[in-house]
Amino acid sequence: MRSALVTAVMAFILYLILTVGTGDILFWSSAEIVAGILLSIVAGIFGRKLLFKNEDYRMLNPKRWIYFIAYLCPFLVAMARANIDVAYRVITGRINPGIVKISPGLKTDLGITMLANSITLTPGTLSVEINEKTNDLYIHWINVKHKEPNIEEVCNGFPKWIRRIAE
Amino acid sequence: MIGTLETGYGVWSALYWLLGLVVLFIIVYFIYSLGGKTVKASGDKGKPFLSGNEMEKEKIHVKASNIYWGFTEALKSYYTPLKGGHTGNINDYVSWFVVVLAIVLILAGGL
Amino acid sequence: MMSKIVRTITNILYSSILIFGFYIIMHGHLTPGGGFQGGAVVASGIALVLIAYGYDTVKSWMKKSNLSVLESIGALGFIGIAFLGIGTTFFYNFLANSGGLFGDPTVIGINPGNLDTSGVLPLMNWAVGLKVLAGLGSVVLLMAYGIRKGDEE
Amino acid sequence: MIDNLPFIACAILVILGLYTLTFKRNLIKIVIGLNLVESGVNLFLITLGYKSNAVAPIYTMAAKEEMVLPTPQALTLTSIVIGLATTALILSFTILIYKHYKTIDASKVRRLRE
Amino acid sequence: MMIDTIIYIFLGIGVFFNGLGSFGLIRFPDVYTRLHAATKCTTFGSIFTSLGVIVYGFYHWHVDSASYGVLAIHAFIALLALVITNPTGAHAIARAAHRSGVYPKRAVVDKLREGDLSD
Amino acid sequence: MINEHLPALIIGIPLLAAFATPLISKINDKLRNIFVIGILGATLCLVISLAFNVFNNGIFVYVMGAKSPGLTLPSGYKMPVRIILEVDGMSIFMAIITSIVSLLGAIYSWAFMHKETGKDKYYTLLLILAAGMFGMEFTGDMFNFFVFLEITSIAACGLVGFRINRGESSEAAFKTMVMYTLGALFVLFAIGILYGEYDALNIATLASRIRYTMLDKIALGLLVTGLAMKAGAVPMHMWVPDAYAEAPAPITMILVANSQASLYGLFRVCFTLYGLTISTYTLGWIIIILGVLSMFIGVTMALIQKKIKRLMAYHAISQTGYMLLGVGVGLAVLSDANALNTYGLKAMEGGIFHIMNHAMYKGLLFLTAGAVIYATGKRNLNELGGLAHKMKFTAIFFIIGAAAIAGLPPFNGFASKLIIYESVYKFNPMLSVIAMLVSILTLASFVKVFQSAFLGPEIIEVKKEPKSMIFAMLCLSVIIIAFGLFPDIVVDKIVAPAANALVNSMQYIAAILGGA
Amino acid sequence: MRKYVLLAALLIVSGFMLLSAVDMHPFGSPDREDMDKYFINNAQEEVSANNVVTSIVFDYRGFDTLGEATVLFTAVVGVSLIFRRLIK
Amino acid sequence: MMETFFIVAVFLLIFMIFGVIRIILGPTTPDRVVGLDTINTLVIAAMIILGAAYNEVIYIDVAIVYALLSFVGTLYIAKYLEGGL
Amino acid sequence: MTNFGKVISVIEEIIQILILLIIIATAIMAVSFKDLLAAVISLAATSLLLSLEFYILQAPDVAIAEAGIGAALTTAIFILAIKGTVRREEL
Repeated sequence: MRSALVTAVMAFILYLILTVGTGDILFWSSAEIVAGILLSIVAGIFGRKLLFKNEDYRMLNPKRWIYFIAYLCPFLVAMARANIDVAYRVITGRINPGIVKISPGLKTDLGITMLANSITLTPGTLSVEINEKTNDLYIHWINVKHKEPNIEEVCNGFPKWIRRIAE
Repeated sequence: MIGTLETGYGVWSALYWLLGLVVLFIIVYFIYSLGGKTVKASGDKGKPFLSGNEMEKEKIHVKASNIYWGFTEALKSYYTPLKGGHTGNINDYVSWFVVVLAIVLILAGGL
Repeated sequence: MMSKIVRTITNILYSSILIFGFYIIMHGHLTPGGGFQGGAVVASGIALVLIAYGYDTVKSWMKKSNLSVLESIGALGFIGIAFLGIGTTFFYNFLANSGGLFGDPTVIGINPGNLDTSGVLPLMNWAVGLKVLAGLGSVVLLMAYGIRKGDEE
Repeated sequence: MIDNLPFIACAILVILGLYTLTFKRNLIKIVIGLNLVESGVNLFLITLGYKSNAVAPIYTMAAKEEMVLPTPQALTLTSIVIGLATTALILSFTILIYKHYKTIDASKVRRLRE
Repeated sequence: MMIDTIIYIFLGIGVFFNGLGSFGLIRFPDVYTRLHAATKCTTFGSIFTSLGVIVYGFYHWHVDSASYGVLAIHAFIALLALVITNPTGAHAIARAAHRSGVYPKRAVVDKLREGDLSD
Repeated sequence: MINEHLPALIIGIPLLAAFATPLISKINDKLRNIFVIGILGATLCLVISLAFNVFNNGIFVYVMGAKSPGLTLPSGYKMPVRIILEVDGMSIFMAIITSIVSLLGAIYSWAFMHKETGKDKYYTLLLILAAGMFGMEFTGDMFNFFVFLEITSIAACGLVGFRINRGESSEAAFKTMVMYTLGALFVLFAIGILYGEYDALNIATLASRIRYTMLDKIALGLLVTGLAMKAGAVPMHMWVPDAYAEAPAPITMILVANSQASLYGLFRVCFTLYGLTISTYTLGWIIIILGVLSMFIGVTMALIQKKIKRLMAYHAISQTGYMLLGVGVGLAVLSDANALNTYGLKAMEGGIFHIMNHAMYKGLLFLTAGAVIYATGKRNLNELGGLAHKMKFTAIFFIIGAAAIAGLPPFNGFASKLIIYESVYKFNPMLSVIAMLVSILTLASFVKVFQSAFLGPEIIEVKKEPKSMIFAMLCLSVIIIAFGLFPDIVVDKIVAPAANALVNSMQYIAAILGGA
Repeated sequence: MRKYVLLAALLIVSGFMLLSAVDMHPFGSPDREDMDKYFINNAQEEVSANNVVTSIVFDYRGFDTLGEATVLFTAVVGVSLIFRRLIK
Repeated sequence: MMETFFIVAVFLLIFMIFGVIRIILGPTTPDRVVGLDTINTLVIAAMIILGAAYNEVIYIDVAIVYALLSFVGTLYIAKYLEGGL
Repeated sequence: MTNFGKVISVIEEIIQILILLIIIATAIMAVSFKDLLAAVISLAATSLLLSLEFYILQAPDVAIAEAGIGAALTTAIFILAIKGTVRREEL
């Protein structure tokens, strides 16, 4: 029940973003808002088993969202560096690849997912496989420096940020 | 008149034909009834005869593939390519469609 | 069952796909889209959940028979709306410009448009959308079921 | 000549599909061929309705007055959904054929002949 | 004109990285390195091209009409969807490739093959 | 009130019932059967009342979604923009066949399908198939025709593959589906060409605009080939025996009507769409050649068949040839008024009458074959024998059907074949001789079936045939005998208006465009 | 033999297809557009929808859409017929 | 401004050819999927760019649909390669 | 101004030609691959680019339908069918 409601509210926000600029109640027309409420309730009922499957509402805390926005800055910088790095490798063709294992020690699904996607988008690393129980990530690294790397080398201190955001 | 169909050359009436058929049937029955009534089809007379041996029921019945055997044998040179054409292969079905399409397009296009 | 990352992303995307599909159906008479497109989007969402969680999990959440009932209801709704117009003609748009539900006249010319217009079109969009999402969703589910049946026997 | 390039592309797609249907023996390949023919026909319909320097026939926030012809788009919409329906049904039959025959080679799937 | 320059720069960066990614797709030796090029560079490039559109939309929202704002918002949502789905798709492909028996070429180390991952 | 909406109701009510059938099946099986039969019976009544309407008042036009059901062209526009249903003599003729056949098929299915699973889906598809055929026959719009063509294709293929425990059934459904879809796609391509040239989809409007350019010729070729394929003309007939033999018997009967609906489409295209602007001599000869090939190859292939339903399927091809021949002769002489009046129209009447007769007796024969398979569980003629001892009714019905298809008087097949022989003889004597030869061969092959299946000693176990099956067969037999005894009434009241409707395409166009 | 006849037929068909493509009106400028002009000019007034395509799909040619929905329904019923259980 | 967007779109299309080449060459199936994924991304970028070029707001919806749904196809192929399903 | 419009129309033509070429190339690949999975991938690429072509031909309605149905659902159905049968063409 609660999960359905929360899902419905999130769906409603998305609907409002999609239909911005349709009327004069702030940005929306009244028909739009009524339709949006009805539709998001339906979406909440059908989507309740997925979005908050574990009844885990810690992402509703606004503090975490502020952290998330703050996290984007180092992330984008790292991403730019990654791309320049890959560009260098595309042009010169100098690669030294391998698959390494790291244990970031994140507990929640969302945290590990965020980390994996961040890793995929940043410096020469690509998450290949995940251990479902221990949340260990197996990472394809385009330029292997050590065979047993520590976490800092691979993921630029993302786990710290993500621990603050998602756990 | 009801039941009369004009065909262009002449007319056809099923009722008259039926009437004729009935008359014919009566005549035939009349001739049939003139014959002797003593002969009955019971006993050994009714059985098929093959060198005096008793036959199994299945053997008496003429199988469907044996009927018109002579006909198909005589027209073998016609039937062999015809059977060969019906391959049951979906590619051939489509191929025939394409060939007919090509012919019809040529004929209709040259109209 | 795919990896945890894919499943988490599916959780996030599923409700977005759902509301986006509903948005496309709802705005069929204003923006590109409509019943078919929105229904196909939602059905793709069902296909996404199916691939991420596997057939058995999805089967425990939603029943195929429910989907087929939904499909019948959608089809009946569509043809029912068509029959409702039979006071004048089959498929007559009896709600347009009438002032009732969805009955506002639209402004002629280029304008953003109002949701509350165009008569039976939104209703038909919804009927078709329900039908298509249930139909395509059950096609995918049924085929996933059909290729499994060989393993059991 | 270059003006009618999209039409020629449609014709090529149709011909490719026909080629697949006649020469490829795999049943799923045959379905792919059907899909190609259908794509060609859809593209043909849409191309028929195109007008240069025009916008889509939707009045919401359109930039120009001139609009492309709307009827072919409605027809194509119908045609696409029909194509999906046929594809789904025909592929289901393919799965069933494989269960019974243990092959999807058209030259072996022919218990029905003569 | 300032805003135009920014848009040009964004578009230029986007095209450059997209091209680089596509080029890397041809140049790299195996699936995983190609995925590096394909996901990272094209995502990055697409972010910048879309950013160009978003800046364009927001600027003209301010100057011209409200519909440009909607353009920017919708482009942003498309971008968001792209950023969420692309790395996940890359991960799925990489995992599938490894499970289907395609191992990295010239690999220094392959912990996944050595490791005892039971799933 | 209800009279105005008849065509829409005839298509709409079976569709509505089809959508409701899965829901009703959840309640009760018996209720569903009664519901389906009731709906089809109601449709038959509606068709008959529409038929009276059409025969008395001429062409019936119904505009979908307009402000009034009658014809309303938009002011200032001399063309229709909405979908128009246009019912003339030919359409209603086909609709009568369709409704009779589908009603009897549903009645027959009650007992025949009793032991099967998935009956709710079976009945749904049956209703959709019937509605699709009505749509094909009534519509006056090319794209709408294509949509209904696809509906019938998909529903028919789903039903052909009904017996999923037999691999052959799936194979037949696959092949049929590929052919149907391909034909329909080419029809769609032709519609696209026509639309691109004339910016219209209405048949009447297109017919009045066609200038007969190269593109029109290509479109004509595509349409003729696609529709002739679906009607089962040789050499594109190979799917026919597969599909007819593997479908359940009542479905086979409806499939015959379905093929004839495509035949109707072919005639509509040739006569109405292109008949005005061109000399149809070559087109007529194309159709005649297709017909003669179908007749001859169909019957000779039938002679050597061993499976009972496959044999009958080849006969269906052969009989389709008669229709193509009769109507093709009419088409070939369409522009020659003298020849048309002396024998062309008569040949067309024969061909069209044969459509109805064929649906009836071929339906009866397939139903008897279904009864044989139901009673014995065997399809191969070599394994059958002596059925007449137990299945007396079926044997009698089979004799009636066989006599009718072979053209023995006084059954209905003779009446239509007689007309075809005599009028075709004036056109070209050779064709008539071939037709008679084919008739003799037909008789020969049915003698074979009767001898091997029904005569001889009892060699296999036989179940009794249920009442509903006997009832359906009895209805068809009564129709066959009635048509055979009073062919003139049928020809004058139903067939002649149909033939006239095909020939007078001006009338069809004028009903929409007003005068023209 | 079969292959060559078939290739010839395919070539003829493709020739006619290409001919139709070349013969068609020039890309981007349809010959006549009276029916479509009617839709574009009157759809907003009659149906009061801004999207002309939707107003054609559901109003002017609604019957086609009914047919299309039926096709989809039929296909779904067909697929569920194929994958049904044989024993109750 | 508009012609810039168009030129960018042309570049994106040229890059798509690389993806197609990868689909043709790709020694293994995962390589081909990577090519498809690249084309997907480029098509979405091209759609956004072209939407801006035509000044048509409503066209961007297509790009959103595509971004959400191209993922589904990729996942199906990946799942097949994994051997599950 | 006219010069400006001319440039844009030339660029549009280039876009058209490129897309059509890629469509035909992917279609040929879909026909010629022996590996059915690769053929399905090519078919997905074809329908993807077909959708872009619809988009450029100013048919966003059809483009959405083709995107949803062609890219996601058709691929899914084909993959399910290949899973239910065999992957290589010769078998």
